[in-house]
Amino acid sequence: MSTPHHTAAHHEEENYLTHDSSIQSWLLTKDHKRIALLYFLSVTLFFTIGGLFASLVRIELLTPAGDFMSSEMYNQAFTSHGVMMIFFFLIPAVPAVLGNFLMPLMIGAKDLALPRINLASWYIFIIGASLAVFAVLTGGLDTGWTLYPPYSSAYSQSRVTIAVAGVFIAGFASILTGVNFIATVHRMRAPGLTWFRLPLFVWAHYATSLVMVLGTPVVAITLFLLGLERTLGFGFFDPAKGGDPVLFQHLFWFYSHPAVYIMILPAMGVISEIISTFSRQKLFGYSFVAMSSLAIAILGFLVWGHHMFTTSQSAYTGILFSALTFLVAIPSAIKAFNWTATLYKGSVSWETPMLFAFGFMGLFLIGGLTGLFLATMGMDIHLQDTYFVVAHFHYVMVGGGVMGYMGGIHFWWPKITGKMYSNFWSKLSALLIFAGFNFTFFPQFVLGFMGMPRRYHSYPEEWQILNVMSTAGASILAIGYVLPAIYLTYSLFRGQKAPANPWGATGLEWQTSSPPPPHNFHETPTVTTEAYDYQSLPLSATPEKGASHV
Amino acid sequence: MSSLASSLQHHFTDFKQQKESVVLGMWSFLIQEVMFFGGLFATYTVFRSQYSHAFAEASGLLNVNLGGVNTIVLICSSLTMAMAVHAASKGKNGGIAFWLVLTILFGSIFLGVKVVEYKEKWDHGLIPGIHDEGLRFDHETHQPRPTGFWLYFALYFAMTGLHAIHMIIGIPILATLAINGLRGKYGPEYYTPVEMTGLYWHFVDIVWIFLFPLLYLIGAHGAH
Amino acid sequence: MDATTHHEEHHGPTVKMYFAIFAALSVLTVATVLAAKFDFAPMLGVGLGAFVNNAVALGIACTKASLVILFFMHVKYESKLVGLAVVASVIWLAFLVLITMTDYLTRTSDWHLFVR
Amino acid sequence: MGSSFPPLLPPQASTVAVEVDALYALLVSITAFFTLLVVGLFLYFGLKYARKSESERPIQVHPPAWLEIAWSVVPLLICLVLFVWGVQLYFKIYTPPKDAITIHVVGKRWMWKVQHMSGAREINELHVPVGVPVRLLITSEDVIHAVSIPAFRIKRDAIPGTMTTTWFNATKVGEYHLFCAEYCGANHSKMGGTVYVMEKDAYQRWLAGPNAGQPPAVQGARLFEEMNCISCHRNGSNQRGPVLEGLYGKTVALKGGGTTTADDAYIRESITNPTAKIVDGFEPLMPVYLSQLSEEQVNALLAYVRDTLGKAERPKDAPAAGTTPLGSPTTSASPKASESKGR
Repeated sequence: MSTPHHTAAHHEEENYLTHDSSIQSWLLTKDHKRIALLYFLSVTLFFTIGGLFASLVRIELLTPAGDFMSSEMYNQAFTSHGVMMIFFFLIPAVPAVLGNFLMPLMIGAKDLALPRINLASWYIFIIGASLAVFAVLTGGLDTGWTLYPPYSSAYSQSRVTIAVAGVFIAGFASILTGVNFIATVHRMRAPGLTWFRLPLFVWAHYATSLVMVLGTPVVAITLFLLGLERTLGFGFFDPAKGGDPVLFQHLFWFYSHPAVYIMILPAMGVISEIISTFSRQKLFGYSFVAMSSLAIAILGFLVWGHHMFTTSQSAYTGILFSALTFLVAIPSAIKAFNWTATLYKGSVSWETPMLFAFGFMGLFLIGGLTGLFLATMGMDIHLQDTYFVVAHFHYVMVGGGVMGYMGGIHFWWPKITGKMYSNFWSKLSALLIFAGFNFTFFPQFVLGFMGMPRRYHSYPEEWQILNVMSTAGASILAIGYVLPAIYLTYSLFRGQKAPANPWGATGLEWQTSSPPPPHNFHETPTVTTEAYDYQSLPLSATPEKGASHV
Repeated sequence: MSSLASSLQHHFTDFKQQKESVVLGMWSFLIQEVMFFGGLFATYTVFRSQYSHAFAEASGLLNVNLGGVNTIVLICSSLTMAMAVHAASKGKNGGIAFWLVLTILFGSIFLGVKVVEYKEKWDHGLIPGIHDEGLRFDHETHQPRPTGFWLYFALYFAMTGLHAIHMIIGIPILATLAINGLRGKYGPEYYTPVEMTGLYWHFVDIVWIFLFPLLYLIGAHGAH
Repeated sequence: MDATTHHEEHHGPTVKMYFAIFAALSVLTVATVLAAKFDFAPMLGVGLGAFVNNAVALGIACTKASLVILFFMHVKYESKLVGLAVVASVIWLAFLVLITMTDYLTRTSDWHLFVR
Repeated sequence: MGSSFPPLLPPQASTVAVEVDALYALLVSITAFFTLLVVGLFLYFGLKYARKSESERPIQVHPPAWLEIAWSVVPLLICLVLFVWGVQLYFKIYTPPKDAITIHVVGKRWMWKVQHMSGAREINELHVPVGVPVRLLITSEDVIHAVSIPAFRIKRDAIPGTMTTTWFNATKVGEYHLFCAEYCGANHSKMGGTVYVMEKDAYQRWLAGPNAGQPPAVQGARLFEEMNCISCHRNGSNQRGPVLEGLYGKTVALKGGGTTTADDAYIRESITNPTAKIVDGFEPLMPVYLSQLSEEQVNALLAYVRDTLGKAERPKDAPAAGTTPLGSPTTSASPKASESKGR
């Protein structure tokens, strides 16, 4: 069937957006697609708040003297930026938005296994986030997102307890999402959809769920202990009572290092889908890429001590952590090489999602490879707690995680909303984000090697030029992030109707209409082929170039 | 029976898929519970290894008899919980309520004994955050307490407190299930809520099985 | 359906078994208290004695936990996947505790004392 | 200070800086090579195999196994090299040589308090001689800080309740940045100043200059008397604590099994937290002085125990308890009793 025919045929049909438009049908929905949209709106809000704090930080750093705001305000600004972005944007972004929307669709299910738990997870998230936002806006939080005691337990005058409670609560939202995905992938797959026929997006989310379920509770209990320490003086991290501040770091990083993989693994899943679709090639080394996700998830739990090479941590333990950290490089390398090789002898189309995937490749590579600097113990001593670390994790988490998220949003936007967005503006946005990002964060590598410590309100004059470059880049980056908000919103009202499968992709989610009906599929699909089987894709399923764009 | 049919959620194909999904979900949740308490057990291990003598001395101040009785009480509640699930699997709705009420009873006895123990600690001035002096100096001898003594009691209250909170959360759920059982909401085809709550309750029991020797018994041979 | 029900009844847990597990748990509770009151130190020396005391206490606790998991929580009758979940949680807990302990057991602050 | 524009490398002013920079150069090359390789291939394939028609269905490429193995093994080998080099360098940076002079550094919000063994003291400045290995003994009075001297490529956390170590051998006379690298609150970015690397005789003159004061070991000796440490730690009839003469660097047997090395951190802990580790054969009788002593006073006591008592001869008739090798029998009688009998 041709595209116009397709849209006409389903013109009358109700989809998950239109079948009931009352407020309570949204707030009490158990439909994974609607919950994904609730999450989408929430994380967009928290991204905006986090972004505003980031701009405050960059403005302050334009000049060496701390003259734009007080040091107390500056400390609250970078802390709020970190807490908002990490706990309330990056961790839920890909899994709770794209994962929630797509996991059932991709495996041919009507919903996630535990829809009520899914809705509960959003409410828990909102309660946690509200507490954190409340703390940030009234009295602020100035501990850095890492919340190290004894500063956070005994010295900070800010609203640590409330903010910690917020993060603690939001952690359970993440756990419940993970629990749901695990049950769903094991128990809800369509007939014929064996493990090695699953899209890599599903594999990546499965691995992520393991991290969420096994890691998040540890940070929850750690924050609970921190709360006891701060309110009642329990003393676990207080040397005057025999405690050890470094123990907090062990417990904190046991989760917070794997948390990086909660941010990056799902984005890797997105990139696998995009690269395969826009090269019309089955992903090169499919099973290696699938297994590397699991390997990263498991190894990611064994490396936390590389955040502690300069503390009083035992040197022997440091060696162990260093060695295990290097092992994570292997599955990451496998992924990068396989993605590149997928293009070989493919049929490559440079649509917007592919541009984001390209951006992901460049930035994630630099982010990952600079991780080697920090895994190398002797090198890390010099780089620890400098802007090198700041640049490194922004390359991984923003260059990798957010690029993947943006790519995913652009890839599945037609499916989610049933509308196509502007080709020109979206490609411009992809380029601006890529350029602006490098402009912002590459100078920070240099600053870090020069020795500029992170979380500095003022700095020696000789580093001004690099900081000005960074701030200039950040303004380009900001434009890159604001543009999608405009053209995507515009597409909702004026965008062309999207066909069921605008990109000629193979996943089950593309076999149902755009947007999908309330229960996803009219008939439960049966799977007979491996993932990414472009040979059996009907020619008519792919629209002629340009037909689907504004 | 119509209530039974409606307990199959729309997105599952049959009861088997529904039950297997929920069981797996519950076990995933219990894994996170293991890691949640795991952070405390890690903290315990670190400080116990550093301050083994202080821990033994502090542990000697706990009431082993009350702790032992409580252990048996909790095992009883685990048995009655298992019996409730068994009754549910046979479709005996009255049996569900009977065994769940017993479970609630044992759970309440456990919590009551816990209150008595906490009161003892209060009277001896051993509560971190409230009795700083009592944790730093022995009342009678005025000798300083060994380093780690404080941390032992901080851990004692954090661990048993969190365990008690889990029980306090569990009891209303048990009560709801008992009422639902009397209303005939479950049958041999569908008793998943009873079974899942059973898993949770047994998990809480297991936590105590480890807390008892780790907190109560480490100083036992030193004191005698 | 009939076949499955029959199958479950045949291999599933019985009331008699529940009470047997309960009895075993109670006996083990008494055993762990008695073992704790017995000091192995005079017999085996301070270090080894404390180790044996701890090992006995933890061994009994692990046995009790295994009984509860296998029979009360039906893991013996569930799919292998559930068993895997239990094993995974134990392994991850071991990651957390053991790797953290490698730090506390090998901390050495002043390396120059070891330079010969 | 670095005046090249724009600056790319901090000054190389210590013996390890050269090695760190060599490793850095290797890491930068690896990063550049693989980034350019992968991004280049991605672009090359993407343009070469660009879609020509919408109905294009490329032939599926099946990866050869050797390729997957190759791009797993090559990164592994590279990582192995980096790992070994990194560990070796780490031990070099954190292992002071035996002939290093000692300087105590105490972090307190928001200043670095420095005690030289000659008695000179300074705040937010660090004067050191060129060409002499200097060991920094670092601790903190409040929150976690970190001593960072980028020109020397060293950094070490200052952790309350614990003593950490690093060292350097400055190679170039000059002035360099001294930072606090671990976030510590409002004036975190103001906590620091300048490291002055001086010629040896200039350093000696500086030590004798206006910053001079009583040497910590002398202060420590006075404190040792004033706080009556001597009543328990002197070899004799009143002895209730271990003898401290010749203790430094020895292996100490602990109550309840196990041993420890009497290094700076151990001695510091024994002063501030005396019941944390009890020497075999003694009772935990020592009061906690933590609240009465500043970190600098603790350092003074430490300097006295390390430099004065530590180098003194162990009294011949001092009880064996405390520093006996593992496994040797220890008497259950209190040292006090056995000692008075011996006399």
